Amino acid sequence: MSLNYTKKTIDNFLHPKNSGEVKNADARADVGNMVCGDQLTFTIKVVDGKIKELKYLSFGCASNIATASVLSEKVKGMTLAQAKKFNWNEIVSDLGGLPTQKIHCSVLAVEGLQKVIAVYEKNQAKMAGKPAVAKKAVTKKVAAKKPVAKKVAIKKPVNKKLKK
Amino acid sequence: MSLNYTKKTIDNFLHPKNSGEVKNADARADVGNMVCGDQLTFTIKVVDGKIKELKYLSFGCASNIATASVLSEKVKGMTLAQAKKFNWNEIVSDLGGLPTQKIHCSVLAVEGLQKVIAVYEKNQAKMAGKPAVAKKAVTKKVAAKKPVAKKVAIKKPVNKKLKK
Amino acid sequence: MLIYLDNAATTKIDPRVFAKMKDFYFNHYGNASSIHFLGQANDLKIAECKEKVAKIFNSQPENIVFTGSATEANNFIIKGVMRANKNKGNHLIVSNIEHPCVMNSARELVAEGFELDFAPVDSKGLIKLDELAKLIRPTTVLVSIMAVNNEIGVIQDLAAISKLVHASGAYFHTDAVQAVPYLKIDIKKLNIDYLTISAHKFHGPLGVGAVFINRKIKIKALISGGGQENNLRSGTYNVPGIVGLTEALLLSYKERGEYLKKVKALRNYLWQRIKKEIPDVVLNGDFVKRTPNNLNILFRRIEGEAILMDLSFKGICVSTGSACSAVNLKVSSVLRSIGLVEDNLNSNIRFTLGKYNTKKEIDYTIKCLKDTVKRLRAFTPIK
Amino acid sequence: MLIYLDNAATTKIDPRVFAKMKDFYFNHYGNASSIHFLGQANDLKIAECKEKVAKIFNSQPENIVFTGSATEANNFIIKGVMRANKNKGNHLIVSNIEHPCVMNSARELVAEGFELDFAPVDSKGLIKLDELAKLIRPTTVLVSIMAVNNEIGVIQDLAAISKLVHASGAYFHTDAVQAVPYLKIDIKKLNIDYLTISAHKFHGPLGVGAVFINRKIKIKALISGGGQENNLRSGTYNVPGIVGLTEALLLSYKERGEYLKKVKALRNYLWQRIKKEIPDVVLNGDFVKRTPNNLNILFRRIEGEAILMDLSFKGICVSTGSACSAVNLKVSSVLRSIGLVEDNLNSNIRFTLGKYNTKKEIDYTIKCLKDTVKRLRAFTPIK
Ligand SMILES: Cc1ncc(COP(=O)(O)O)c(C=O)c1O
Ligand SMILES: Cc1ncc(COP(=O)(O)O)c(C=O)c1O
Repeated sequence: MSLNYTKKTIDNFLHPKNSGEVKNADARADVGNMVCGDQLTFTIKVVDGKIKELKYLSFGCASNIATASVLSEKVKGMTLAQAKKFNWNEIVSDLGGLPTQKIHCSVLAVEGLQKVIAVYEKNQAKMAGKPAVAKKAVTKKVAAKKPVAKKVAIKKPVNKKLKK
Repeated sequence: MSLNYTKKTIDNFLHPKNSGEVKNADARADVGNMVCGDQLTFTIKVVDGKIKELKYLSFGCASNIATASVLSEKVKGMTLAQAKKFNWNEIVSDLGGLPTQKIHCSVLAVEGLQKVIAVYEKNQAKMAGKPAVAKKAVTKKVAAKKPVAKKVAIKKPVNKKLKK
Repeated sequence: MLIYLDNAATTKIDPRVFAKMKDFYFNHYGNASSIHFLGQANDLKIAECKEKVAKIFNSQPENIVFTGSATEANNFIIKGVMRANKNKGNHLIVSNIEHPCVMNSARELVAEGFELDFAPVDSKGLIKLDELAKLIRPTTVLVSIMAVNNEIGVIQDLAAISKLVHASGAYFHTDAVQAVPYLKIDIKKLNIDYLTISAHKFHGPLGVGAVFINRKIKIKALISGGGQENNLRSGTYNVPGIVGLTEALLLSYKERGEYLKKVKALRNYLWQRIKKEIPDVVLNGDFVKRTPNNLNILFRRIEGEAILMDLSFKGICVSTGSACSAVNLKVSSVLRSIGLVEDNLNSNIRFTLGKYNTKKEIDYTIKCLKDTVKRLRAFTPIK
Repeated sequence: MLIYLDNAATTKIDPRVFAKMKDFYFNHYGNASSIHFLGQANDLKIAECKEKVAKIFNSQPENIVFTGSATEANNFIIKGVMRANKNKGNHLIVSNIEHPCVMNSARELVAEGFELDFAPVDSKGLIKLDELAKLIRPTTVLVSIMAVNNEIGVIQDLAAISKLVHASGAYFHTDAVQAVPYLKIDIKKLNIDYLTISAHKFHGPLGVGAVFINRKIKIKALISGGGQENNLRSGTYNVPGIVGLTEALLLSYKERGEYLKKVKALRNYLWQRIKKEIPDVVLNGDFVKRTPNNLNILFRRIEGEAILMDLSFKGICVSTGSACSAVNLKVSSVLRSIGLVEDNLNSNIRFTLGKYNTKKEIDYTIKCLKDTVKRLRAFTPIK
């Protein structure tokens, strides 16, 4: 089993973007992988329903750091609804593939993203005194833009690469 | 398991002494080893109760030829009684050792010697019309000259050599 | 003086292969399981080697398992497939001219409760297909029949055998150790489940073999540990060995055409002259369905080991059969299987040529051989 | 830039060893089982190598079996002794810090009906002798406890363990792969039945290991075939490999005194500076009963693989544990066995020095390590 990383993964490990903590964050969430011990802490700043800033702390391997880094770049500027639909495949394909045994890193990063958004929405709902369902329509629209077929198309070449 | 032969074994294989058949032999005998397929045919000329000439034909490996060669030299001039007591250890020690799996070659050669003497004595007995037991006393005398202890002494260093 | 005509026992390494190994020993010495760059570069190198090796046999890189020898590989397949597929059956068939590493692996399984049959060959050394067909049962799990015999160089009809074996749902292993580079084997087309090769038999390094497996069939590892080779063969990857095997294999097939022509001409020349100039000789095994490097000749009335030793003192290296049976006293079961009578079993010499032999060497060999045979026949007791 | 601090994973070959191997590859390439001069000379060479290797461990040449790796050797001993001595018992003990090749061989035997116990170690990594004593039963056949651990370099008290094991009539195996040349082991005096070594761990070639056996104890071959190694390990003798192992071993012990002094000074220097200049570090395993080439350090709050990768990009090769567990995700069972809490299991780096390391390399390593730790701790979520 290879642990060879792509150049982009390496770049993101050596020079992670948006590492650290958002000042005066709107939400914070921790996720961890029981098996490999990896941990991520996300903090987020949301302005006008869009992600203004997403940062992370990482206790994890090179690909844990790199996937969090790529994720933080990719979701910047997304609406929360878009961000909630963000798929781990997009990280993997953006990195040009990940070693099979490291795919779970991208999954953990996305899990963290979803969790921090959920915390944010809960916070918002609490502050507004009502459940956070208003943006349901937007979510659907965005989802329509990213058909499942496209995701599969991205996934395939990646898997092929990993098999080598 | 090594098949490394001593210089003397090699010499006797490459330049075997007394190979062939004794002309007008007094006796002839064949011996063979069922397992390895080796065969020896001895012919003998006896004069005044002593071995004047012993020759052999060989279908066998290098050590089969070499042991027959050494044997034919060693027993030349011996009385039949002496020759009957001839031990395979003496061939092995004379050759400076034999590979473990080739020890049986020396045994076969001695077996052949004993057989050709037996044939000779039977022939003689037949010709004289009486059993060939007259030389028993001589045999004993010779035997006394070669105590068992000495044979063991010869055998030991050989075995040590083979173990290496 | 050294004339090496024992290339079926082992071959001299090709300097180009050695140079590659050297580079890995001194410059790329990382453990391929290590995560750092020196390790991971070798991990990639192994993947590259597998790709190249797979291509030669038209298989997939992921089907290759590198081992420490062909003997290990054959033990792994025979024992590993039988032990892992007990639900399928308990019956194993091997030909009766297999190399001892297949033979003895099979015999060990009998002690474990498996059933074993031997597929016979005809007087030319070729598998009797009808007999094989009769031996196959519904419970037959594996049939192992070598591609090329190591003593007589006879080539089996792998296509026909594979078809027969698969028709009844059994799996097919072929020991192709002596087939490189004489046969071009298409694993996919021939539907071969397992195929074994050994680097030192084709001018590669000692201590490394390879086996192609069928990933769809269950198999149990022989050597377990750190989990290398997808848990099928543990132990630190022998990267210089793997690189050496790969390079040797590539070179062998790249230069195959020229080599086959040359070695066949030399071998035929040797045989023609022996036949003409030495009386009472017989060729063992088929002459046509035979690799062009092999001669196995019966010299009547004299003993093989004596011939071998006599030639050895003249600088010529030949063998009486396989190298492994040489130092114990056993006669060749291969020659017995092709029907040699007891009297002739100890009178045979194997000449196996290789890519470094020259016509001059063969001329010298013939000259010496004539002397040797004459000398030994001068005092043979056999009529 | 290449600073190699992963010598427990594998070592760079010594050019003197390589030169010897080269000579055999090109000039003495006969199959050691062949009868001709080129083969028999190698047969003698192997005997000579065994004599030399035996002397180093004060054993007998006939007790040595050369294998394709230490992994193979350990599989051979664990499985071969247990399977061959069922009349004696069915119980096996291995320590809980053994290399996976011992661990997994032992676990496989459980599936065959054998019973297995793990001997625990204390927080320093040393076998608890009283616990071991309690585990030994009348049916205990074999106890396998490594001489030196591959992750933390801790040295076991072989004399005490051997005495304990033999007191109850069991046999004793020790995996001494990481002990060369750090320990001088007297097999006779210590009454060791089986001892394993691996050439590539002491600047010898890959693809060759050796194991000392006790010829009085029954054992079953793992790899059968042509009958080499007295039928205990078949396969064409890897003569260049055997010559290489022997030469590497001789050189290692010949130059041991000087080397140990040098490597200990470097290792201690590395540890002193790390301890002083990097906060929140802990040494795993005993410092005194430890080979002088090994450091295994916990860097709190950051992940080992990230440290490793960061150093790798600076040209420094280290490891997170054993090489074989590196590419799968398993945490070190050795560190767990010495009592590291779950939180700390993923934060460790093994530095294993070798004979080619220099002070300059260590200085550079410390400089880089400080940067790496600082960088990674800058964004760790752990308090
Ligand atoms: C046909 C065949 N199979 C297997 C082997 C075993 O190869 P190795 O001794 O390299 O393990 C050999 C050669 O010895 C062989 O000729
Ligand atoms: C203690 C120990 N035993 C056994 C082995 C196995 O050695 P190899 O991989 O060379 O077979 C190793 C190294 O991998 C080791 O460190």
